[in-house]
Amino acid sequence: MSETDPRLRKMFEAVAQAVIAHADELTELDSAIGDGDHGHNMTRGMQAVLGELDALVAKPWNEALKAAGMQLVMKVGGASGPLYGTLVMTLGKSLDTPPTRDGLTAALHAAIEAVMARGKASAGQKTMLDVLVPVSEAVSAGRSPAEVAEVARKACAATKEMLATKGRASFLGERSVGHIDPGARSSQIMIEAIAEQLGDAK
Amino acid sequence: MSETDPRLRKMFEAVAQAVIAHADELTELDSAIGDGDHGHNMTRGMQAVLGELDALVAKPWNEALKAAGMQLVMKVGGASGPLYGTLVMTLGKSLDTPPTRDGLTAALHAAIEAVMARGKASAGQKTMLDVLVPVSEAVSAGRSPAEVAEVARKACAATKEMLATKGRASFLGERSVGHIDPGARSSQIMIEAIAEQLGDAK
Amino acid sequence: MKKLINSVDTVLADSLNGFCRAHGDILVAGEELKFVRRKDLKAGKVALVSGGGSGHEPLHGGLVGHGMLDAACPGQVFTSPTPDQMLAAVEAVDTGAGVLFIVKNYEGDVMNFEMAAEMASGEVARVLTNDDVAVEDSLYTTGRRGVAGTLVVEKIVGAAAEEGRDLAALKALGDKVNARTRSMGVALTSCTVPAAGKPMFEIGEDEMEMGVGIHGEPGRRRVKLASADDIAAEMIGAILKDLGETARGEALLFVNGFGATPAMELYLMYDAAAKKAEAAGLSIARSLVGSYVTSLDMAGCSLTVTVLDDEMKALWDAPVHTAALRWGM
Amino acid sequence: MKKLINSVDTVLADSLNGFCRAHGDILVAGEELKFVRRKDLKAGKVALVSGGGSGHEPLHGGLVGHGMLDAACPGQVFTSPTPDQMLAAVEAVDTGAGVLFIVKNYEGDVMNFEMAAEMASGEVARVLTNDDVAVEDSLYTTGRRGVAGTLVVEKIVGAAAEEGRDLAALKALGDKVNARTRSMGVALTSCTVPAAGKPMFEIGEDEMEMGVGIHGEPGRRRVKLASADDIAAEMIGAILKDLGETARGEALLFVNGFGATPAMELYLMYDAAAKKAEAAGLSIARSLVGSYVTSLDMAGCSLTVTVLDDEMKALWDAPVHTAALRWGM
Ligand SMILES: Nc1ncnc2c1ncn2[C@@H]1O[C@H](COP(=O)(O)OP(=O)(O)O)[C@@H](O)[C@H]1O
Ligand SMILES: Nc1ncnc2c1ncn2[C@@H]1O[C@H](COP(=O)(O)OP(=O)(O)O)[C@@H](O)[C@H]1O
Ligand SMILES: [Mg+2]
Ligand SMILES: [Mg+2]
Ligand SMILES: [Mg+2]
Ligand SMILES: [Mg+2]
Repeated sequence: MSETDPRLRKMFEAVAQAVIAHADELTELDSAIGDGDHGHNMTRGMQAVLGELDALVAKPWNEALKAAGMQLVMKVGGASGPLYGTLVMTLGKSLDTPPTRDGLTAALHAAIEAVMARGKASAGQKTMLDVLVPVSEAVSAGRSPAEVAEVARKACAATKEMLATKGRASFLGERSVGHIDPGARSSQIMIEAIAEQLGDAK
Repeated sequence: MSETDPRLRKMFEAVAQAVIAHADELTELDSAIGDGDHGHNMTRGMQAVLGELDALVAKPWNEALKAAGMQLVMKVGGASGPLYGTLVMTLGKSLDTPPTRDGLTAALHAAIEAVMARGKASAGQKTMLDVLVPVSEAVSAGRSPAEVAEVARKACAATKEMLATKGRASFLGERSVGHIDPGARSSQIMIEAIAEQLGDAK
Repeated sequence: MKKLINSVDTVLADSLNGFCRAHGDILVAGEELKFVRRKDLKAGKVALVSGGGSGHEPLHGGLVGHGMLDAACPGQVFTSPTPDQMLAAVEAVDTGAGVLFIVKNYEGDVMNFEMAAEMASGEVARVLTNDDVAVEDSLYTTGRRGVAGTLVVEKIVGAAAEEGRDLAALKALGDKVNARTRSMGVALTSCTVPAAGKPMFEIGEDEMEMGVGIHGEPGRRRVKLASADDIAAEMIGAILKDLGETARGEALLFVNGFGATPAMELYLMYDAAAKKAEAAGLSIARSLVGSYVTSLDMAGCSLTVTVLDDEMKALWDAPVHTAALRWGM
Repeated sequence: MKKLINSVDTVLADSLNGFCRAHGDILVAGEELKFVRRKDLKAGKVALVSGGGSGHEPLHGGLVGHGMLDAACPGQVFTSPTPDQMLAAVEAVDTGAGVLFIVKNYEGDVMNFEMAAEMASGEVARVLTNDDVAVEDSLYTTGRRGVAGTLVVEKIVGAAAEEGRDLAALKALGDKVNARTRSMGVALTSCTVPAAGKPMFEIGEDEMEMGVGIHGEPGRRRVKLASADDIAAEMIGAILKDLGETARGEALLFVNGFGATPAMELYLMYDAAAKKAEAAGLSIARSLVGSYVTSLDMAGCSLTVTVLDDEMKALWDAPVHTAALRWGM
């Protein structure tokens, strides 16, 4: 199979490997304020993407992302499956191909809107959105990949002191405070992997 | 209520209190090679006897023993209930009143025969009989209360190295070796209490 | 971790295979174990489909059969099933009268069932269960969890579906049963997800977690172990308070074990809970005691009260034949 | 000790009260909770009475009702009931056709039931169950224990009693079912008797006890924790070896949880065990999976195989309505 863009394979591999490498940490975080499956869920999804990698990278960027998003929906399960699936599918639907910086900004915006609609949530509720929203803003503002990664790192750390009002952690009330949100951390890990790829590509 | 013989109350009290004082040890022994209830079973029976004490000691020796034996049958449960109940009831049935040394010898013999028949067991199988049988022989041989108590002590200790072929401990096969039999120990405790009473009475 | 398993990767498949094998008279497994469905479907009947993370057995697979569910989709342990599972189940059991999803209120379950409903071609409605009073029901949060009360919804709606009621009527009935049902749980120990290999939380010998859900998540409060009577008083108190004016007349009292608590303790809790509920003026007309909505090997239990009316009582009594609940046939 | 109780002294009474309260439609408690009996007796039917130490719930009280027992006598935890309990039960349920005692082979149970039989005025016969192959059956020992197979005996004999068979015929049938039934158990943890307050034995995180009974007594061997497949292979192997020539044709496979093992693991064990039994040539015609003959809060399970004939199969299928087993009505 021919590859439409060699960067695509590298990107998918980098993201999947980063998530899988941090699976135990994600599960640990989810055990503290959730049900302890986030690492397993994400690993299942990333392995599905890796398993289909040859077929995915034969597609153009937007089709590849749509297909990868559908893989996440069908394999991850839990709350993060529909959310990350929706994120990636919408990215695919909205992205021009080959991607441009402006196109990416708009697509990211659309994708995060879709995640908010799917999960009926917004930033400030101690979820992945607390990383995704500032990241999207940083991208809109024209920040460099390294700067965006730094924004994600800070945003993730900031979820620690937040009170959860969405997701399983919300069932804990006050007891949710003092722990980093697992979905915020998985988002940050993915952003960081992407930023590194983009940085290298520069 | 008038008491037919003041020794009767003392005897019942001494035996019951001795057993109750050793309940934890009996349960401990039964946990190792049985089901961990011997101390509770015996305590339940002894408390029933103490609860009926005024009525019991108003009867002559033989009737009192028969009634106490029935209390044990109806309150102890497990294997030890029917066995000790049979022992004491048969003692009552066989004893002349007031008791004589010869009468006691014969009654003890009859009572132990009844226990063997009820439990289809004999000495050498790691049960209470390994204390009761040598005690009966020592009584027949005219030994003093202190000597009989010493026989009981040794006989009880000797059950440690025996292989159980009766009672729950037999389910353990070789693993029953190395532990004192709980029923042997409760028998010894009762014999010792009786011997002390008889010694004091001398 | 001490479990009777072959390997952590095959727990779910091995267990589902055993389940379908043991109940092959009434159940069949869907392709790739995406769902479990009734062997005999009834044409023209609205199909009831539920599902959720595994680890709550016998819920939901054990509630598939005549008088209850048509299919159940088992997710990974404590993880919502994925939309392809629900789609495959709908495909297999929809005989044309539409499908009612019965979904426990967790964002994962809600979103996955929602995506399946969006993708399904036939008519689909949904009942969302949220009986857990341990979670404050606020406009600003996810709302209450669906826990053991889900079984009551499935039983009563299942009986009505068997009678031939239509999709809208069944949805309305499900919503009504849910509105009259409240639960609360207490855990004495944590549970161990096979893939994690260790308990989800540490807890002292003299402590308990009050207000737990069914996913090994911590409860609302960590408190000292109390007597059964005191635990029942707190839980029944919270349930009745939340039911408010609804809490009158006849009720179903359901004592549900979390997996590692034996019948002896569950019946003891039933005694304590029934006394409290009756002292508060309810008349316990129906009861259910057993481990039906579990949390793997967690020790503890939940109490569920459903305030009955005559219709609900008759539907509860209607014949049912599933792996876990069976009467009248 | 973490249990849902009020105090160690009231565990049994509190639990029995809850049990009788929850199943008041079919059961009544005898005076001083000496026994639990069917609400509706059937004149002219031989009465079936069983009992034993408590801590094995739902055995035996949960097996009282139409098609099974007429009464059950609960002893203290793991302690045989006393003869006055059996006498009171016989008094309450003997309608003139005689009484069949179903007794698990433990010296305590045997002797207490024996004394009751000697004291009873009516006709009494006895079936002794001894299905546990973990114990060597030798002329020089107490013989094998009666464990989970007792449920199978009670179900099949109970159905025959309902048909109106006489005492001698029922005793013969019970002996036959027992002779065609074998069990073996494995424990992953110990259990805690409430009055003792601590586990009966210590066991490592990577160990199990092979060949345990249902009283928290140690098994025959302490071994390393093995896979479900290997455990099932050892247990089914021992059972089939002991059944010898009898092990052919159709069989009932019963996977019984000891109290703290959830359905997920029991079904997984069922899968493993059924495969082994079928590979050995048996055809699994009936199955039962659940915690029916427990050992308080012990984790682990037993496997029971009963080789069926047509009569036994029909009696197994006959209607039953008890707290724990119910079908056909
Ligand atoms: N409504 C929501 N909107 C956005 N993110 C959410 C929402 N609900 C949950 N999440 C995210 O999903 C993460 C949990 O994912 P995961 O553990 O895989 O699913 P589950 O909670 O179903 O077990 C949370 O840490 C949070 O970041
Ligand atoms: N057949 C028997 N003959 C004599 N003594 C026996 C017999 N079976 C058991 N015992 C005695 O009973 C003791 C156990 O009593 P207990 O623990 O109260 O009853 P159970 O074994 O029913 O739990 C044993 O230690 C043993 O000494
Ligand atoms: Mg999670
Ligand atoms: Mg004992
Ligand atoms: Mg989850
Ligand atoms: Mg005992």
